[in-house]
Amino acid sequence: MIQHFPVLAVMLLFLGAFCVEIFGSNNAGIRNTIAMLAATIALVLIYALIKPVMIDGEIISSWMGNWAPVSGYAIGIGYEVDALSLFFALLVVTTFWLSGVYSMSYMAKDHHLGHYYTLYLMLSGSVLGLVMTGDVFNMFVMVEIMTFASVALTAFRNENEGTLEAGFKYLVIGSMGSSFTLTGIALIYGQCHTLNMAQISAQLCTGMTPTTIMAFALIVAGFGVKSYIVPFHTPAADAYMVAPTSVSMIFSGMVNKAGVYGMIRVLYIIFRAMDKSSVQMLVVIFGAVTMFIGVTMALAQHDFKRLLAFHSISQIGYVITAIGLGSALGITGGLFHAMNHTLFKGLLFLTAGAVLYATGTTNLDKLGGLSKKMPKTCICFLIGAFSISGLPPFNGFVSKWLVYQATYTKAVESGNFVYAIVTVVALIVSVMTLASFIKVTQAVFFGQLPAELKKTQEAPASMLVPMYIMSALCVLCGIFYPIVNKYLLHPATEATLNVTNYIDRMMGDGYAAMMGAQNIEVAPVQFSYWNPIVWLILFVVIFIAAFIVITGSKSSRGQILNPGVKYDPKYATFFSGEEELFSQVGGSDLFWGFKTDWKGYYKVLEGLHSGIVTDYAGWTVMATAIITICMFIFMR
Amino acid sequence: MFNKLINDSASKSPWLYHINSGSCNGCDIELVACLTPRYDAERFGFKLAGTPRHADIVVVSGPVTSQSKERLIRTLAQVPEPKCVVSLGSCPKSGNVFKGSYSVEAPLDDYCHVDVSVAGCTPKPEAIMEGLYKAALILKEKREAMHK
Amino acid sequence: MIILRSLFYILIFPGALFTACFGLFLTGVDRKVVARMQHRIGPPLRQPMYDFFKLLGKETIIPHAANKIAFLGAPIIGFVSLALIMLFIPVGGLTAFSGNADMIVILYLITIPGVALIVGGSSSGSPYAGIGISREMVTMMAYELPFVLVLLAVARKAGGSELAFSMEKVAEWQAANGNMLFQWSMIPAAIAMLLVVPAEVGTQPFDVAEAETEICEGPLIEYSGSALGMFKLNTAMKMFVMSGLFVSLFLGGIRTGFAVCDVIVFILLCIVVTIICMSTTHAVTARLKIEHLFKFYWTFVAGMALCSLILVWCGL
Amino acid sequence: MIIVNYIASIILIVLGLYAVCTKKNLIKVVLGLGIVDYGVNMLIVSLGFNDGGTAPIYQMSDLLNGVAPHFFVDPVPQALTLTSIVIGACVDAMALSLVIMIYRKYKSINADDVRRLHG
Repeated sequence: MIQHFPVLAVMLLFLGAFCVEIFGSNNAGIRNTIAMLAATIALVLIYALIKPVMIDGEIISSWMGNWAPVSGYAIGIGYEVDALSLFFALLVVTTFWLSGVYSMSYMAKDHHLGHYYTLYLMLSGSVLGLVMTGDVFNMFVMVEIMTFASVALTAFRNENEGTLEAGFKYLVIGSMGSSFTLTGIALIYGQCHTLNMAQISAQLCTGMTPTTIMAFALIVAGFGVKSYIVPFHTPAADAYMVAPTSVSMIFSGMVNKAGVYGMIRVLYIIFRAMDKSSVQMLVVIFGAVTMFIGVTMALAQHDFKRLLAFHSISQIGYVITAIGLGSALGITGGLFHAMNHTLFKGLLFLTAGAVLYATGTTNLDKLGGLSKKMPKTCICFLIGAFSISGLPPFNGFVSKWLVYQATYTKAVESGNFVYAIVTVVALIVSVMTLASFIKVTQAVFFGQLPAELKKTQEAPASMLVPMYIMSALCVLCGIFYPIVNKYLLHPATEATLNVTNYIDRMMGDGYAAMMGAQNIEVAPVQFSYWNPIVWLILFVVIFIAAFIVITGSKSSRGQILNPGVKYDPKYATFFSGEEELFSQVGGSDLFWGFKTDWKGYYKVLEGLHSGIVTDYAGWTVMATAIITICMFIFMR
Repeated sequence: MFNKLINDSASKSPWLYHINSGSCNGCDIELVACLTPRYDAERFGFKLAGTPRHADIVVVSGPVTSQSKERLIRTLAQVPEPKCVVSLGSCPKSGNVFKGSYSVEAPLDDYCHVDVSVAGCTPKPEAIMEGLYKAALILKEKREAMHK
Repeated sequence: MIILRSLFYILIFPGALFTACFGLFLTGVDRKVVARMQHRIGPPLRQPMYDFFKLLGKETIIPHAANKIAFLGAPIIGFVSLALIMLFIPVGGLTAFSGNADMIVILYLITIPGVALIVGGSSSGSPYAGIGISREMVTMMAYELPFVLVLLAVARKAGGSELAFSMEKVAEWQAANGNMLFQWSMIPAAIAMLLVVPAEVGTQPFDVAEAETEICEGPLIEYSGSALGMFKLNTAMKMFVMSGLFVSLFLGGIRTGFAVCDVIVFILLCIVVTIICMSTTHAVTARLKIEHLFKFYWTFVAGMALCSLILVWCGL
Repeated sequence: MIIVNYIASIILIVLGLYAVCTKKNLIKVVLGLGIVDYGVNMLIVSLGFNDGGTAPIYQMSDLLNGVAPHFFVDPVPQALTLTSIVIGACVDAMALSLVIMIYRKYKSINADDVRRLHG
């Protein structure tokens, strides 16, 4: 029974998509019920797989229509869920379920919601299918459905500024990526005469031919487009900005994780290219460049969601860097960071959505002082911001710590100075991330409240609940990381490095050994920097400090300021004796000291992000060419 | 014991906030002279604070012009308790040579409680130091009165 | 038992109480030395203690534009993280907690007081604080690059071919091979670190964020009473933590054989480092502009640290 | 002669990419995407082609008697191509509809004018 769960979950979501369109296009109640029912059942089905896959270490597989392999040839489409697939599947179902709950009230004011939920379920189903399938062509189909649904959702609020443009750019770059993937798949089929990942992997044990190298490079480039590494990142920034926020959350939580999953699957399992140090270097350099350019662009943004979009790109850079290292530590760190990115970036997008919902704008220059009006959103935002900046004890700290540890270990082991530089870049990027979130904090939640936002209300409960869940997960993953490591990360890391089990499960026992694939023992990653007792005592210290601050002296505060009421000047902000004026410092100007020193760099970068679709297409082609040439040089 | 420690320190680290309410700058210069190596007010713990929120002693110089009056009152209100107000020079006390002008609203006593007045045009740094020291002792008394 | 011992570590010896008391004392030393350099008598050594207790006795005003939780919570968070950092720094060969890669933990914990200052200042709703936090953040970005490079250089030197990202390994290496400072390839890193320390603490030439004469103490503008007292205590503790970090990174090789003597030597070295890198620069320089500060750290200081890192990587 | 197919498909792909990267007219960009798709489809369908092979259709009796034609064209790529064509058509339709709406909103289909999101 349990082997049908993955297929059932995917089918159910697609079925739900059609049912929403047929039955629910006019009736909001039926529509929401169908959508949430499908999402919830998929969630339960995937969570039911945790015990057999993650804890017992099984690999669940099923063949569509029972077309099992005959005499070593896989013909049917197989679904294969190992720990790596399930890890990403869990992220996917959690994200889309929370996003579904959030969109109930967030999207309530929009029209044509039947289409929205259809596309939402299609997107969810395709990403879920992508991470669980064992067939490369099926993977391509899912990627295409994903791109298609993403584009439609990006342009969903098509009366808004820039949505159509963003959708079009996304479509052009995305379908170029898909075409590269498809060409790669065609070439690999020409060489191996199979589409099953396990069988391809087993057959490629004997070595790579120029055809397979070409295929490898093209598929890597294709998934690079889907995970938005620089220079494929440009449509992502636009799409995340203009899409409805519940969709932006899906994009950053699922769609680019699908790209990351594809990268891991291709690099480690299908082609097993990560034992070559030159390939590792290529991936790591792409990752490092991605994180640096992402974060520096984010520092220059004036829009809340566009800033978050560039941070998404930057954080994916961390993930790519970590998985490019090829060590167990690196993979664990990369997977953990991917998971944390889903949590905290989802949370941040949700708070951005709440701000947009409450005030109608995400322009940083027009917002301010919302912490008085939306205190719950503010707390959630701060948790998300501290997590993404990697401050202890939040989850971002643990995963970033693993990434630094992994890069520096790699540097010491290989004696290669480049990896040491990558460590430095990763640390500096972390500080810059903090800086840009300080900017958002100051510009949106603290600072002064503009007169036109005086009537702002807190977001409704159905928007707050997903935020609370995400915040709780951020804190819990940071504190109880050994549990996360034991039950999620370690099995996934093992699955990434142990190809044999994957092949044997699909093709029959002994197939992998026949083809010459070998297993690697993976030691569990040790976390040893933090003594758990410290936590208990920490509360004592906090208590003492709070005691000093609160009881040390009499504290007093004035009335909350109401318009038109005369207030006590004692509690007014100090303006050198002047009356309280609204001379706000705009969020975009917060780092002018930094920007004047980087004038040249920003000039170049803003020239490159020209917004012209053909330029972006040109870089996509160029980067693909670079990857292909490098692969031919390295793998020859 | 804790309370006694706080009461004792109240007079030992008075931070000054200086408000110029239309002074001719003579008193201001003399106040700054107190901080120079020759007089060194820092040996008693005096320090110039940048904002009224940090201040214990507010030093007001100048004849309280009508432009500065409101701002002066507002700033004085923003100083946390316990606090002292010191009027520096003859101007805030009486209006000095500016008395009778349409734009001068001295004396300062009309708007707030002045604890110490240092007279002179301008007072010598020694006199300023003594006035400030007296103000510091008043601070301690106020603190003790607050927490009996 | 282990809980009691951890409690002692966190609350008393290298942790909160010791760091707080000694930090205040170090601030007093700094003020006294600056005063003597300017031919003044200067305040007594216990002056910062008076300041702190006086602030506890003052009224805490929370402006109506401020967010109360963030406004009062920020100094507490800063205090806690500073008390924790001291547990990872070997005080005369004694480390309360250690583990691999605790240098990264220190690096992160050290940024938290700055973040607390920023969040607190930001939540007070004053535009002066807005300018102050922007400067504080740029300062943070400025010194972080050389700081990371210095830590990598030290870790590489102490670890050799194996991974040593921990302060304990650095202490062990120095106990065996002598002070890190006396390795000629480490001298540029030491100079870079000496310049990082005052920026981190925020003393005179690098106190752009709290420039009291131009932007009214920046992030601290709306603070008063005990919350301000906590921030002043945090600055004092930061002074001790940073000088202690310098001592344990570069001068950790002096061992007398007795634990108590080691601790005393550590404290004396901390005072020396404070005088060299904070009091002297304070007395002889004027405040920088923020863009000059950033340029200075990313070119000169980071260049020194990188130079050292490359030398170490080449096996020198 | 199958090599001609390969060369032709590669030429089609390169031509398509060239169109996407250099043509400023958005319709031409969409056409370029279409040409890339056709090139890839041609590549896939050529992969399954065997010179002189028969259609992969045979009866159970042929199999049992052992007289099945064992030299036939690979049917899998044809299935792949069909799927891919369908997807390609959907993408083109979507892209063209977006171009129509962009024209309504921006009054232009020149890529240089459609750049409100940049930097």
